[in-house]
Amino acid sequence: MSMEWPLFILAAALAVYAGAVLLAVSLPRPALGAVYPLCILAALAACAADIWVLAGQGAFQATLPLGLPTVGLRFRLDSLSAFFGLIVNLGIATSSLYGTGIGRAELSKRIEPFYPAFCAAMNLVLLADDAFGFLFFWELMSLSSWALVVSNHEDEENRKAAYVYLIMAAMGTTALLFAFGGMASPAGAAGGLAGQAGGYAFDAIRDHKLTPLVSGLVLVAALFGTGSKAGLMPLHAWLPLAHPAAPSHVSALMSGVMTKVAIYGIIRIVFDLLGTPAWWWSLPFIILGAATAVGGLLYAVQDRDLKRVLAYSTIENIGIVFAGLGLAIAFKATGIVNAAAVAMAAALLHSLNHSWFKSLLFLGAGAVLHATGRRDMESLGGLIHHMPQTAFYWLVGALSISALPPLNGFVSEWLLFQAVLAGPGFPEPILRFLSPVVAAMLALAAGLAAACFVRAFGTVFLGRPRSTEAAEAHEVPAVQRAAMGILAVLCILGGLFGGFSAWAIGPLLKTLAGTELAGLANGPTRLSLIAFTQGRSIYDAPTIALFVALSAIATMLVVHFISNRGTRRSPAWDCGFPDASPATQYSASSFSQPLRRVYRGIVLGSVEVLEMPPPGDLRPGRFAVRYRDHAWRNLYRRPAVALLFLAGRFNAFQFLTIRRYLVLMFSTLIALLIIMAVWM
Amino acid sequence: MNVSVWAIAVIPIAAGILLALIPSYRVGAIGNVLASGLTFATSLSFLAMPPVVEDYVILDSLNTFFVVLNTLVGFTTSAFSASYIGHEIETGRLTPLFVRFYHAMFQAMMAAMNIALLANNIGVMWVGLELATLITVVMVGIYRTPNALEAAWKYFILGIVGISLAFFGTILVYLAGQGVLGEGLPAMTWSKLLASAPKLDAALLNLAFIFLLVGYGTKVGLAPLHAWLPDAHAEGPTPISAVLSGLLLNVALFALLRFKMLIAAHPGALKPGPIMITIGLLSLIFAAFMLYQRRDIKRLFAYSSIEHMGLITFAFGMGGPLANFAGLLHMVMHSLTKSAIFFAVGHVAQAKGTQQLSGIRGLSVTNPGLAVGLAFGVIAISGLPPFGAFMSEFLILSSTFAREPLLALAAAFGLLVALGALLLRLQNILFGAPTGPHHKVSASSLPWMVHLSLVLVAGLYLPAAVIAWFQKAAELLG
Amino acid sequence: MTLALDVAPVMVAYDVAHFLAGMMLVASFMLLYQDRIFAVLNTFAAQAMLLALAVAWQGYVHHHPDLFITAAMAFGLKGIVIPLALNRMVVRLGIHRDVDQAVNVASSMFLGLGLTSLALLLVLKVTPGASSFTREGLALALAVILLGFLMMITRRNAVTQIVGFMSIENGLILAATGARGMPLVVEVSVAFSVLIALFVFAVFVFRIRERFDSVEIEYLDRVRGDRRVQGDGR
Amino acid sequence: MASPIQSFMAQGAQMFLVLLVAPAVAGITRKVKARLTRRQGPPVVQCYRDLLKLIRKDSVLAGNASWFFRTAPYLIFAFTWVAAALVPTFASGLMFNWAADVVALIALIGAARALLALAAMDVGTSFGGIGSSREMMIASLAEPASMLVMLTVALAAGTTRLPEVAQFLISQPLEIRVSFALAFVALVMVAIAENARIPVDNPATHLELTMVHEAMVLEYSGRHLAMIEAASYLKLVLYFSLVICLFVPFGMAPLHGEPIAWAIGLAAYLTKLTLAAMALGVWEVSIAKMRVFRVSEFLGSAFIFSFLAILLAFLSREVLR
Repeated sequence: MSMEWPLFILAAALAVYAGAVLLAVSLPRPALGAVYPLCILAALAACAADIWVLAGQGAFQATLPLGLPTVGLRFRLDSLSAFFGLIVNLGIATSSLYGTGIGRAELSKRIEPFYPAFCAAMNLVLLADDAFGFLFFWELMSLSSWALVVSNHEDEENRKAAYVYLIMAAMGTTALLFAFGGMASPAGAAGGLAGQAGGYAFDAIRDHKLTPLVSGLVLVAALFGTGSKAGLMPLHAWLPLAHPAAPSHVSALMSGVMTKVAIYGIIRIVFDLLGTPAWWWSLPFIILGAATAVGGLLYAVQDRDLKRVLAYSTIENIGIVFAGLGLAIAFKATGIVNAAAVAMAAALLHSLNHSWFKSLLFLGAGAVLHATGRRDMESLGGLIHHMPQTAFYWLVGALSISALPPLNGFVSEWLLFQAVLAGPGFPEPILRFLSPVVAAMLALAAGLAAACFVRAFGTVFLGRPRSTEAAEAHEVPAVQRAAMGILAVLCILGGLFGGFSAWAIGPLLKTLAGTELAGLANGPTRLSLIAFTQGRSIYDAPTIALFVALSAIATMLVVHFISNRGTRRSPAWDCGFPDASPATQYSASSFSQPLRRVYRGIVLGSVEVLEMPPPGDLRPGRFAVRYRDHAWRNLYRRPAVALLFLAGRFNAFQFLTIRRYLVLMFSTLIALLIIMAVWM
Repeated sequence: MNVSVWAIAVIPIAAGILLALIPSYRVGAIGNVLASGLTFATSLSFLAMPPVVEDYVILDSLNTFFVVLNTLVGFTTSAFSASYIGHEIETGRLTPLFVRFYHAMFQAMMAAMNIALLANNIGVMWVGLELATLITVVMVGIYRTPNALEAAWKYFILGIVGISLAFFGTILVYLAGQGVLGEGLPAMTWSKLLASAPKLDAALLNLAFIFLLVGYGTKVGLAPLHAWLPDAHAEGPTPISAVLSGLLLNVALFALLRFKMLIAAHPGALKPGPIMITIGLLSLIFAAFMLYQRRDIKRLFAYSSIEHMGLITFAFGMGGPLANFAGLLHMVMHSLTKSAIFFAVGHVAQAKGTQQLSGIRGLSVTNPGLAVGLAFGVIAISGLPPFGAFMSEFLILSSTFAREPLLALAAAFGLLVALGALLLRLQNILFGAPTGPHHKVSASSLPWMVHLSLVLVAGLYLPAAVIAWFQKAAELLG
Repeated sequence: MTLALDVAPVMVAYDVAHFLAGMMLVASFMLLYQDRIFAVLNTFAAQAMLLALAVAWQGYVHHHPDLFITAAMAFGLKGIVIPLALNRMVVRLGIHRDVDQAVNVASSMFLGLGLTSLALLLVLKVTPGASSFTREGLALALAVILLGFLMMITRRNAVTQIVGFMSIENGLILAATGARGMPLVVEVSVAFSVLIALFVFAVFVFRIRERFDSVEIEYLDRVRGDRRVQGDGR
Repeated sequence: MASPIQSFMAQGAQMFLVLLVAPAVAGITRKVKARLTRRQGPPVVQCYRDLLKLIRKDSVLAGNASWFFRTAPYLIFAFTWVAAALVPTFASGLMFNWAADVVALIALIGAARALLALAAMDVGTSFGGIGSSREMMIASLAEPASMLVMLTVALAAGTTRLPEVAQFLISQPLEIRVSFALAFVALVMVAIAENARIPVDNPATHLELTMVHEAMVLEYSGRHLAMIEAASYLKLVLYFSLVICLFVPFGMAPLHGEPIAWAIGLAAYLTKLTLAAMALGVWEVSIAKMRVFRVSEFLGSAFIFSFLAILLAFLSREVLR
């Protein structure tokens, strides 16, 4: 049993989470903060275990006499679960650290009891080794996060968001249930309880081979189940409602971490359970992924709500990850394993990186919300003066998510482009056609992401405050800044040592894609990131960073040597209109106006309403921008309306007279009798 | 002649007579609890008892846990009603005289249901069910408001017609048995019938099954025979709603299952599966849609009972060890959860002074305790983890999917539609700014806590003994 | 000779039973046909008496003396007491003028014929094994039951509803007695009589008349739950 | 592989070369434009003077300019300079060419741009906002286009490393490929947009509503402005060198060439650069500036061209390797 200690540590961590739940239930309100240190503790312990498993690839199994009768609740900790466990627990640790800074007034029985439950559920999903356990914890995860989303329940919008979220979660779970049902080995479809339920253990599923048709259906179901959770378009519409509705450190978990659990689900199903892939499996991944990457941003650059912008950008990043997975599938299926490894590495590392900078950005948004009480970017501005640290960390996050070197977002982006460049190797013309499309979409997404986050950072932190709240903002508590700082450092390190992380996940890549990134071993430095061979493609972040830093410093020195270093302060020049009111600044909406104009064809349903009073009328002119999410209207509203319509029709049955009810009964009887008469 | 088996029927009857004589409603309530507790304690002895088969009484692995469940829920319900009735008297909706009557009737009803469960004679079983129905009719009408009378009346009419049809079915079964077992008692003794099932006249059995399905199906509340159920739940006293949903439906379904076993044991007879699947799915989906337009909280959960009965019937229609297992499990989960919900709802209605959903808002602000209870109940009944219904629904759907994927899809659709409605209501009840007045209620949260903790445990861990027990029953059901 | 002596009573027994059952079916048809309430009541009384005769005959032929109790009850209760009670009630409720067919006579007769043929078809198909005695009895009983049901759903007011239910119940008793040596028949018939008593009682006390099958919406608004315009719905 | 010394020299020489010629290139363009419009025009060296003057002057900061406003210019300059240093100009044996490939190159330029756009919003004037929003709009189209161009060429060369690409192209027999032609057009259009040239933007204007780049740097003065100006000169040269390296690399010195080869390479590079500068001048006087919202069409077509280019590159068998 000494070999099993990672599992023991994880069990202990889970026990701590559970203890935190009980504590939060029992403690009086002001003392609820005690939950967060416990979560940090548990998360760090879990991280240790996960890292150990990642380092020495071993898989640990355990079966508890719980769950399905005669099958039991099975747990398995392999390198894949460990990798995502690392993502999850790092996110939990930082979010909890941020949580320790939450003021007493904001602690509530509606949040703290569910927070550790949410954390534990995410960990358990990664550990589950049978379909029942997986779905059980998956749904538990949704349920606990639902409670967190609805924690601020006075707000009608939040309630709506929570409801939509829960329904989508339930549908996703059902889809996954069918996916597993399709994969389950029919050991005892007719046979005994043990046999049939046993078919739902992952081992049995692995052994069970499927026909192409079945595996295709399973793939669709699995994509629906995990995609709806991850925010894959067009199922995404719940996400920008639900993620911002939660308290910010929970939003960070949901956006940064829970979506990764969904990614884990699809990887587990497609690369592990579903057997050897066929090339056409990759099509939905690539197409939906690329579309999501661009679509998510097209909404993100529109929105005025800071947290919703972040949520939409989450959708975009999920798209990138799915595109990477799609390429990985395609390469693996067509036997181009080294390219498959590159694509897979891109997907995995992007999941990791995104969990970092998205948590950072959400925590920062939370800090802004806490300091100003505003989420609407139009009423913020100039926070860099009052919240310098938060501003700096947020800047790091913004630059990383815009995939700019030498930060971590660029590492995965770079790998993905390298993978695309192997596209001509595809035997199938469709794939050969798709890979440049992916490249184009990704490049477009990168450009838009930069625009989106320049807009966000520029409007919120730079410029002059647009409201008194923004003007009187104050820096958040030290622990919360520390949480953001840690994440910022992680973003930078992740960017500098991408080569190392790519090397570290080698074993995982070997199990998933079939090989690791061979080129890494013989680069100019151990830290240079090499996709295929050194001659073909290479990116050495440390050198670049050093290069930039040196030249920047050198220039500064030279310039300061030449110049007389004089600096005067004076009102802004502004083409000769000094001291204009802050209202004259470019606002978030006006910033996105050129983009709106350009992409109007694509961002359907974005309408600008300008009402200009006639000359002489003293009323101010009004300008409003509204946009409609079409997935929302067509995939959410319309079905709901149809359902309610049907319900209305059915409802007549509540108001029949007794005689009519008797008629119903009688006709049922007669119908059955007639059937009998005919049948016999 | 097994004493404790008879005691299950005798204790409540005696207690009923006694309670009818006790003037003080407080003493009556306590006596009610004591009697139910005693019955429950006696029933516990069944767990250790070998199967009993007598002319009039049978105790096999199928009905043992039904009896235990029945007496348990009866016990908790009596405890709940003790705290509920008090409030009803304070608000003057019931007079002590009626409460006296109510307690007596409560015991009589328990007795009737126990008789129906334990009867080895299909005629006696029928009598038990008829008795239970009539008593509940009276109980539903006990508030004597126009709504209550209207509900009771509807229940009465549909109920007696159903009973008549069921009786005709019973006659047919007797005729079928008569051919083999000769005239008289043996041809109505279920165990003997089952033993010689293959030799019975298949055609007669088929015809009988149709009538029994329609007759007892009315009691189970399967659409389109369900009409009495929602109003009866909504207008009666809440403890009765709890008993109706938690027990009476189960007992009726149990009776149906007995005959399903009989006909399933006959190779030549029609397969009851398709019919039950159709009716089950119909009820499931119909009820799911009906949930959306409800304005009365108790009627809402009444429809959810129809939905779940449909699901269970569907499961038994699918048959096979796993589906039957899941069906039995779901029956238990549903009756525990649903009665727990009704306990909570009863107190909610008292706290808010209305049953109208529009009048119940922001419960989590005004009565957090009740809110938690209700939330857990609804989450459990929607088949979400960590509660037992998740496991049973997982087993039902997965076992169906392995054989008839499309049917599984249909069932899942119904479940999702229902879940949508229930959670929508739940959110509206729990959250938002509270509306209207709210009174403090001396709610005893113990009953629903017991039920929900049982359901919770079942969701995580089924003891091997229980599993073995269910499996035996599932095999009996074929 | 002995053989003939043996056979003859059986034949007679069969003929008489069959005749009585057939008459009951005819009575059911008449019930369907009547649209004046008093006529309905009288016809029902006739049917009840026929039932009494049939049951008594069964008891006599098969030497089941206890069946005489059932017969007596059928005769006394359903043949005399209840019709009289209903008569008074009709007067009290002042509905003796009503024509309460929900479906017009012709179509209901037509439905009735359909049901009868369905019943015969089913039973004759079903019971090739059973004695012809049972078969005929069963077939006619089923027909009576279905017709009673049909009557329940083609009539509007409570009284005729009761009558419909009672004719269903007549059919049941007929079937039960037809099933030779069936235990509990007496008990069941007693139970049913209790039911009917309750039924009548309910109608009598609660003035069920208008509550039974009214279609006026404002009425439903007042009584049925779950309507939009409604105060406290308890 | 070239000897470290050699390649280090190549690297260093190249870094300072671009720095040295950058203002001159801008100067040449201006001069050509002036002459073509019958003006005397400033001397070619004027840009050097301007830079020195700016550096010497005090820098005037707006009242609420933050630390970011002051550090940004140096970062922008550094990013651009490093990017420029990574493009082989006259010799392909570069010390640090392994540090970043074309993808990284595009990203570096993007980083500089993002920093500039942010800096523009720091003071909180309306014009800064105008500038950066338009800049980002342009970038959101230009960046993917340039990325696709790079990938097209890289695809043909089978590597994303510029020196290898250049070597490969030199080694190839001279032939016109459709994909390359499209890529070339797209890259030129992008270059024009990226360097705020007519018809996308007018470097000489201060007419508020039409300007993009100038609007962004409106609040800068003194040494900070100098840095930004220098960065923009560098960027122009960078794009020229890119076009040269990717499409007319002939004469470039091989990885390990003798001094003579270097001399040839240098000469070739300078001539090409001059020609490019003059061509730009001619182009700018020969057409009019377009409305900002027509820019999207201009760049949209660039994007389409580059996409067609890479599509052809992918689907045509010739590049299968």
